[in-house]
Amino acid sequence: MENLFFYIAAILAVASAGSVILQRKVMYSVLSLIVTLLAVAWMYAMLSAPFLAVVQVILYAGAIMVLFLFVVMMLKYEKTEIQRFRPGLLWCTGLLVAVFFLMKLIYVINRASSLPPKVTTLPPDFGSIKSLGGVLYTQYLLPVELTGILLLVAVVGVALLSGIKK
Amino acid sequence: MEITFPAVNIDSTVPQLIVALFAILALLVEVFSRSSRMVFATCLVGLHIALLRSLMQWGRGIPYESSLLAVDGYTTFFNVLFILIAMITLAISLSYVENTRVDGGKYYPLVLFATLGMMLLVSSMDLLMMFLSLELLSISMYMLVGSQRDKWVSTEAAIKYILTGAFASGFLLFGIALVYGATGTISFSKMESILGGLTGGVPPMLQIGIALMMVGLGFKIAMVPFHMWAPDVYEGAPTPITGLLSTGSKIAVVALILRLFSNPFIQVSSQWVGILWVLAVLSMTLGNVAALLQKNVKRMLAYSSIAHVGYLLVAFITLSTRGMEAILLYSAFYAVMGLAAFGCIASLTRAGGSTTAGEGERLKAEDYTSLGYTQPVQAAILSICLLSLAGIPLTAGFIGKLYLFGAAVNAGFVGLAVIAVLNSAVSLYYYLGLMLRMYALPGRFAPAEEPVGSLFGKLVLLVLGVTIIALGIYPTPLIGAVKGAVTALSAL
Amino acid sequence: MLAADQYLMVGVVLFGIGVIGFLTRRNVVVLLMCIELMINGAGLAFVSFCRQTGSLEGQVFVLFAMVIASVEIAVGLSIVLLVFRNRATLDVDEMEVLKW
Amino acid sequence: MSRGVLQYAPTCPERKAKEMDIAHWPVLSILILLPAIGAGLIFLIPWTEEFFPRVLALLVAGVNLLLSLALFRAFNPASGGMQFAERRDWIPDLGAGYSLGVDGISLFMVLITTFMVFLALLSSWGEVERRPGLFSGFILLMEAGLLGIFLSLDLLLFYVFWEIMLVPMYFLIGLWGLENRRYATIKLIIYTMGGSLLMLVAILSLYFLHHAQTGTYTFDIVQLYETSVPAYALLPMGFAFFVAFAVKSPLVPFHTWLPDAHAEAPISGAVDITGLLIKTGAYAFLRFFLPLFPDFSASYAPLVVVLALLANLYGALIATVQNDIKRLIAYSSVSHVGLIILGIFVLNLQGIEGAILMMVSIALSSGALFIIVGMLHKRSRTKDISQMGGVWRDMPLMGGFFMFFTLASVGIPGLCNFVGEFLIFLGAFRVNVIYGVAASFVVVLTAAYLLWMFWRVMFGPAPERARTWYDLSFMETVTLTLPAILVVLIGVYPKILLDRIEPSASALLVRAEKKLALNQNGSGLAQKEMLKKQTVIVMSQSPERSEGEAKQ
Amino acid sequence: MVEATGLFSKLWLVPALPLAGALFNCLLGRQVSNFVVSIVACGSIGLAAALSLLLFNSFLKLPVEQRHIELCMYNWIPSGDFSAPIDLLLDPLSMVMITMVSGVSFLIHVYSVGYMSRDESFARYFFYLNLFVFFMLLLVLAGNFLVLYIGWEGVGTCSYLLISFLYHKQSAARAGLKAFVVTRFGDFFFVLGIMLVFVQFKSIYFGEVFPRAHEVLTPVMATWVALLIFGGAVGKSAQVPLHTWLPDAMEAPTPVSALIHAATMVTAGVYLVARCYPIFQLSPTAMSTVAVIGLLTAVISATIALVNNDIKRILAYSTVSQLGHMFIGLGVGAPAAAIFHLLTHAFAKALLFLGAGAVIHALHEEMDIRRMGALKGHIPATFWTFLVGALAMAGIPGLAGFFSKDAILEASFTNGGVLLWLIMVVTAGFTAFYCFRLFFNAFLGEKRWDPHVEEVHHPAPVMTIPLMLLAVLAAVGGYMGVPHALGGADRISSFLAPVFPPAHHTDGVSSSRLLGIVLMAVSSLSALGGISLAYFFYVMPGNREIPERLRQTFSGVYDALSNGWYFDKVYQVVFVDRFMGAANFFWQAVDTSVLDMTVRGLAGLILGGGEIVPRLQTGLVRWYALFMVAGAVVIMGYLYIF
Repeated sequence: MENLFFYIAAILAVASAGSVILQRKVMYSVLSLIVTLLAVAWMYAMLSAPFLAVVQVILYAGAIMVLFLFVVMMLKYEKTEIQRFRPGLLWCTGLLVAVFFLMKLIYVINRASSLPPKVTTLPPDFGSIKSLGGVLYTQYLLPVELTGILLLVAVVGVALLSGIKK
Repeated sequence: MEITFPAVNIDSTVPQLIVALFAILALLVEVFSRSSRMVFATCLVGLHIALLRSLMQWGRGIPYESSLLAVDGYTTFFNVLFILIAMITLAISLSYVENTRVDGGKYYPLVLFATLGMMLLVSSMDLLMMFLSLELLSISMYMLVGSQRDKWVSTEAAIKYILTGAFASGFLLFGIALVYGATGTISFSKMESILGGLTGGVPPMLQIGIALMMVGLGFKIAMVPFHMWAPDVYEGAPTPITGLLSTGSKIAVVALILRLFSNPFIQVSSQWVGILWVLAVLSMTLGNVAALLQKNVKRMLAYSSIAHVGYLLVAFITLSTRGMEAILLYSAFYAVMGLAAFGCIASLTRAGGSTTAGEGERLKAEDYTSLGYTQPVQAAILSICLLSLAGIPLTAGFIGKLYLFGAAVNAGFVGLAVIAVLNSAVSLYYYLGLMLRMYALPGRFAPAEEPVGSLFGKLVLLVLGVTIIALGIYPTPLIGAVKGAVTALSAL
Repeated sequence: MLAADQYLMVGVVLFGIGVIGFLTRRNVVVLLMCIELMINGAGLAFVSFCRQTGSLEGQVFVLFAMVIASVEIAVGLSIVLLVFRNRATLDVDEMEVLKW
Repeated sequence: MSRGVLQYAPTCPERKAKEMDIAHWPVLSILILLPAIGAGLIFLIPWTEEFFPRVLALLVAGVNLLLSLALFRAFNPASGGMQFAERRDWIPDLGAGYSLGVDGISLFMVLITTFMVFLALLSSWGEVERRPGLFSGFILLMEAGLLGIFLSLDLLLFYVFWEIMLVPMYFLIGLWGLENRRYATIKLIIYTMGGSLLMLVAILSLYFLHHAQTGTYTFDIVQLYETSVPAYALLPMGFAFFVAFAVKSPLVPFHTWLPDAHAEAPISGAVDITGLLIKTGAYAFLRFFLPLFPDFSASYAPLVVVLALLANLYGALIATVQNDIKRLIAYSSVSHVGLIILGIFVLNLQGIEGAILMMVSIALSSGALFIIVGMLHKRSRTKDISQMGGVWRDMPLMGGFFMFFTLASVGIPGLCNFVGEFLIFLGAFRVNVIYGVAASFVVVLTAAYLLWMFWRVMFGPAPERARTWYDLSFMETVTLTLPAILVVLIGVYPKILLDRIEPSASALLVRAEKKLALNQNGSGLAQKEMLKKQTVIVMSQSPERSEGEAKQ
Repeated sequence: MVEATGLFSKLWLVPALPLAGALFNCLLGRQVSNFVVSIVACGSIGLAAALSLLLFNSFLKLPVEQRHIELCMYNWIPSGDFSAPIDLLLDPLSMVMITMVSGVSFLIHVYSVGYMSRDESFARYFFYLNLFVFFMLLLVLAGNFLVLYIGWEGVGTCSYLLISFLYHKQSAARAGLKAFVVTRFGDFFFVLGIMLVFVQFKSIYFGEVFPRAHEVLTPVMATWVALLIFGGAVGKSAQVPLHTWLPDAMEAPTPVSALIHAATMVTAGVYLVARCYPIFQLSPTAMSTVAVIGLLTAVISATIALVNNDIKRILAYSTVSQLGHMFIGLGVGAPAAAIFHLLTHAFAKALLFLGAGAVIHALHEEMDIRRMGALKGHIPATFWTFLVGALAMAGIPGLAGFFSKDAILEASFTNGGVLLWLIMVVTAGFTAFYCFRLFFNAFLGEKRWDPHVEEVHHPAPVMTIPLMLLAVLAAVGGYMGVPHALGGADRISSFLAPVFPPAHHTDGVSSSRLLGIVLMAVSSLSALGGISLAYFFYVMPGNREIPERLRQTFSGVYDALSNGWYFDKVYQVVFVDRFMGAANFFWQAVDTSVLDMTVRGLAGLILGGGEIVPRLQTGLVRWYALFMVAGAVVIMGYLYIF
């Protein structure tokens, strides 16, 4: 059963990811990406990370994708490179190298049999909001605060770039 | 489950906090006063306070909380260095920002945020902390690069930088994931003990993880072949930011690499020393040869900074105390030289800088013809920088190179040292060539040109120039500091 | 119970597809999406390792990675807007004033 | 030895007081710093100013010349060791010191440097048209660098001066050069920098080797002398040093930068200084190469000697067919340098003394020739010999000086070059008859091409445009008279030099021999034997000779 | 060794006086009048000459074993075990030489005052001439090899300067260069010889070398040393095969030819061999080489002189020929005779040159004897003095040349063999012929002057008086060496005897008196025959076409002779052209091509390789990303492989 769920999710994720890079229109790419993200969220849930799955859905598939959609629709960029597509040198070598890279990655990681032994029994609240929060606000308090600053930087930066002046 | 806050020694991170605080304060100042000079002043005051506070920590290792941040002599050394870099960047930005109509109110705080990123990066003891501070640094830099909104090159540089940068971050993240997978931890110290206890060969997962991390980190320090963005971004960015990019952000990542690779990853050094050997040679050679052909001064310096990364790697792969000292020393020297050089270029920008590419700035080598006679101060300082970059004795650059190559020779990498010195010889040609151009004797009736650059800017440059010479003649104090810092690093 | 290897492999493939996309597509927005794919691939790897080792650090990392991703996207898109305002293009190959 | 002490016994209290004075000054530092500070001051004066900086430069150079003469006076000729030594820590972490000292070998290099710099400034007085102040500043910087090279006793300090010298040289050629200057500067940089940076690696290797052997980090040359270089490192290290010095010297086949540098440097003063620059190579062979790598020197001496002889012949051959007068003299320098290197690498007292004497002599005679060519160039605006001829008619005074210095270069006894040449021949002849024969034969060629040059420039019917070429001005006459006096002085009474050189030169040989005895591994036994024999001769002969002189 | 005391301690003044004169003329000559210049120049030499005579006087009063005085000035080159002081040595040989040199020089100086009076470089001329005398005196007074070498090179230099004195003439410049380089080639051997001496003896003092020569030198080494030293002599004394410079040296003003290229400098080689005689004696090979070279030179140059038409060149070849005689003398073991001949030849040849100078001067720089004639009536003083000189040169009994030449002839008959003697006798006939060919063509017969010459310049008294004095010397100079055969005491030989160790030398004394007289008679006949032939050809009317016919008949021989046996041409092709070719080759092919191209190629390689960088830096983001991925692939590949 679990296998089935996994394979459905995996195929969904990979297929929609492929779709992201194959779609002619950006809008379709965005929509495909949303599917991918949801599939990933699904797998998070299966990997005992329920909280992450939720955040993935809300933050990623929700917020970020809206941002993408918004930009895509705002820009009304109709020209797609597919219309003028000609597989040049760059495209060919790019594809070749990237595919080779992927193959290599898969090959090597496949051989990586020396993973630490799988923990068979996880604590019941593993990956729950409470357990994560416990770690976040104790051990990783500083990163959390740093994230705040990061977001502030993003705001300031966007303001700087979009020329918001009082 | 009871949540207990870990015992945190806030005292140890006060400099970082001050920087963050003043950055936010500066933003508030901007909101209320609308004067970018006020913002500038706030930032500068904040940096001074942070500098003083950092100096108070000098030579003392203050534990913060061992798994995330290491506040030790090494960190303090770099904190001081980064604060100084930030101060210089601000100082050389002042007239440039005003000339080129950049929104200073946000520009200056972003420089501070970037500095914060560097400071945290150096003290990271954890892959998460490392990743976050690296991103803080990078994102601030993306924005700063694009801060000349009405100039296309700046925007293009920003988009190129963020695209490639994010791409590299992806590699870094995946690399971290694999390393985490192979070791089961993200803490440096735990990782070290785990890797130390490794038996039966290095897991391929770890190999690939380190490789991918090298891609991400190599991108940040513009190491060949991950350097391609650098010339473009350096050219397009506002010149003081180019200075910051080529010094601060690079040095911060180098410092991190030192901590990461010389502690946890040193256990598997056989895996990556060889490849770094090759990359060091490539970086030096490609950087120098490209700079040799380059006619655009900012790009030339960009390529030369790629070459300098190669020199740093030469010392790095010796993995010796001596090498670490050399890197620290050279980083400090390089910070001064690079900032001063870009500062000179920034300060030579003619007033009323405008919207299209390069106008107002002196980018082409021809723009520098006979500059020594019309803009004597900047030309003189730039000459000192060039001499120092070339490694001519009695400048800081020479001492730095001496230490770098000395480390290589000491560790038995004589072949590498030979390649490095030959590269150094090649580099001399373009550095001195630019100098020669600056002092080309003007014709009798050469048109007079008004001196440009503010008095403040010139003063700052003068101080930098004198520092280069002074360090070249009497580097002992700095060497002492460096030795202390390295001791702290190896005492981990 | 499934081996984490399989999830990991999905992560690897997502990462790889992101890389392939980045190298072959020309639309800036698509490039940013490819980076999202890469980050998600990494996230999947993290979580699968997490499951494997039973430590929470991976999940925490993914959480932060999401934040980073969103910040990068926000900044990236704002720069894209700037680009579009200037040149009315999203084709990354047309951004080549800066070269040699 | 006792002779010198007697000679210098303080005869009157005043004299003694004076000597004490100079001995207590850091006189060597002043020698180096004075021109450096002078240059700094000159760079601060607005560069459009023409008169004041030149006077300042001349003043500084003059004071330095006087100072070096005082040094000469206070120098104790009986001692073969370092005198007026100064040592301070520079970079204690590295064990690098600011260590200066002068002995019989460097004393005359210092003197000739201060003298030639003064002369260069004097000769460039009316010659530099654009930014003469800047020009003088660079010349002074060169002086500081040159003196630094000749005085430093610390390998790192030496290297510092060695490299830093190139910068003013580069600018002198690059800024005031003729149309082909770009090419000349590129070559200068590629050759000299490539060579010296390789040497840096070798210096560092030596430094770490020394540490491995003794446990101390030091660049002090006296301590480094004691380092024994293992056989595997000997060849690469020695080679790196050798190439660096050979490029600077310049020994064929590393010489091709020199003719360009000489030909493109427009101002005679600058050329003059180039002449000094190339002496640093030969000097470095003596000061550093021989004592550091006596085994290398001994094993490869035949090779080097053959190379030197080739250079000697080759330079002469090529000089013969030059049409550019500056190139001609440059190639004659190449030829002479071959002779100097020969003198050094025959590894005996006569050879070394001859080489030192020759360095001084060539600086004088070739330098003066360059100055004359510069004066000729100022009038004729050409370096092409075929455009000259018959110059004597309108410029008999210049013709006289030209003839005089040409003859000096040819090696007429009684003028300076002869003494050095003869001692080198003798040194070579004693080692191997063939060396002596080959070296002396080139003298015939030297005479041929130099006098042929003189003929083509000075004799024959004068071209029409030569009518406007006026004879030497008073200033120019003074400029040429000063070296002329020295040329005769050294030619007639070289004892002044030889007496002071000899203790140091024999000390050098003794040291090399001692070190050689320590490293009794490797090949070249015959050479070693020879070196040993020489030392014995040196040791045994000197008292005899002093007795003989006492009799006189 | 005897320390110099009394008058002898002032020995250094002999060379110093001319030096002082030279310095004065060099530094102030242009500021003062020609009169002062000439007073200083002649005065300094005159004083030196007077001092030499005084010294001679005191010298003769010394007992024979004390006639070896050394005066050390200072240590010139001390270096380790090598030391070369400036020291002067006065022994009979140098005594004779300085007297002759200073005396003849003085006369020629005086003559020059008249001859050069209209030259604008008057002071320069006398500077060179004085300097020459200084070096010549230093040469003959030298107490060690290196001081001798100073003088040796110094006279060569002065000779060079004086040959190219008329700088605007290309031929003068060429001749000067040739003289310098060719003699320098000889000096090359000489220097090697000096060094070999030092290596063998550990000393270069004459006083230490010669007495120990027989114990230090092996025969082979003696040959080497002697031949190397002789090499120097061959160059300086213009012996075959290095003789070609001397005829060209006639570009110098005539008094210079008289002084340097006849009387003094060219005889330095003879002096040198005589000085080093103890070494030569140890090696029969070297001795025969000297004799053979001398013989070759004597014959070759005498034959060339037979057909030459240039008045000065005839005399020059004659000089070369006579120098050959002197070397024969040395080679056959009669050094005293050689020195004797040196002296008489100096007087006679100086006289002939000065006379020739007067002729040239009279006919406005005309040098071709075919355009002279009938000068007898115009310049009688010159005519008569020239006649004396020519007779002396030809070896007519009673005059100086006769005695000295016959001393050599006799020695060569005794020690060298009949064939040698016979050739020399024939050569003597040649000598007489060409001397009188010149004489008759110039002074007798009909006027064949250049039509431009309207009036003959009459020599001033300042020119004729030296001529007369020299004529007297040429006439009576021989009486210092009247041979035993004629009842004389051969005082010159006995005076010089301490210098030439008697143990080995056989100075013709052993031969019988009758044989001596017969030999003299034969050679005198030969000389008379030569004179008669010349008279027949050039004075007796209607015979002038005979030599013309002979020339046509033996055109091959004539061409060879008039081209100087083609020495110059061969040298040009074999040495000069080859040398220039090699030089050009090394410059073009090695220096500018190989060496320079290596550098340029290296630079080109760097730059050319660098050209790839601009191509990579396309400005395309994806391209950059591609490189990053490729880099990752490479790194992974590396890690995986290793």
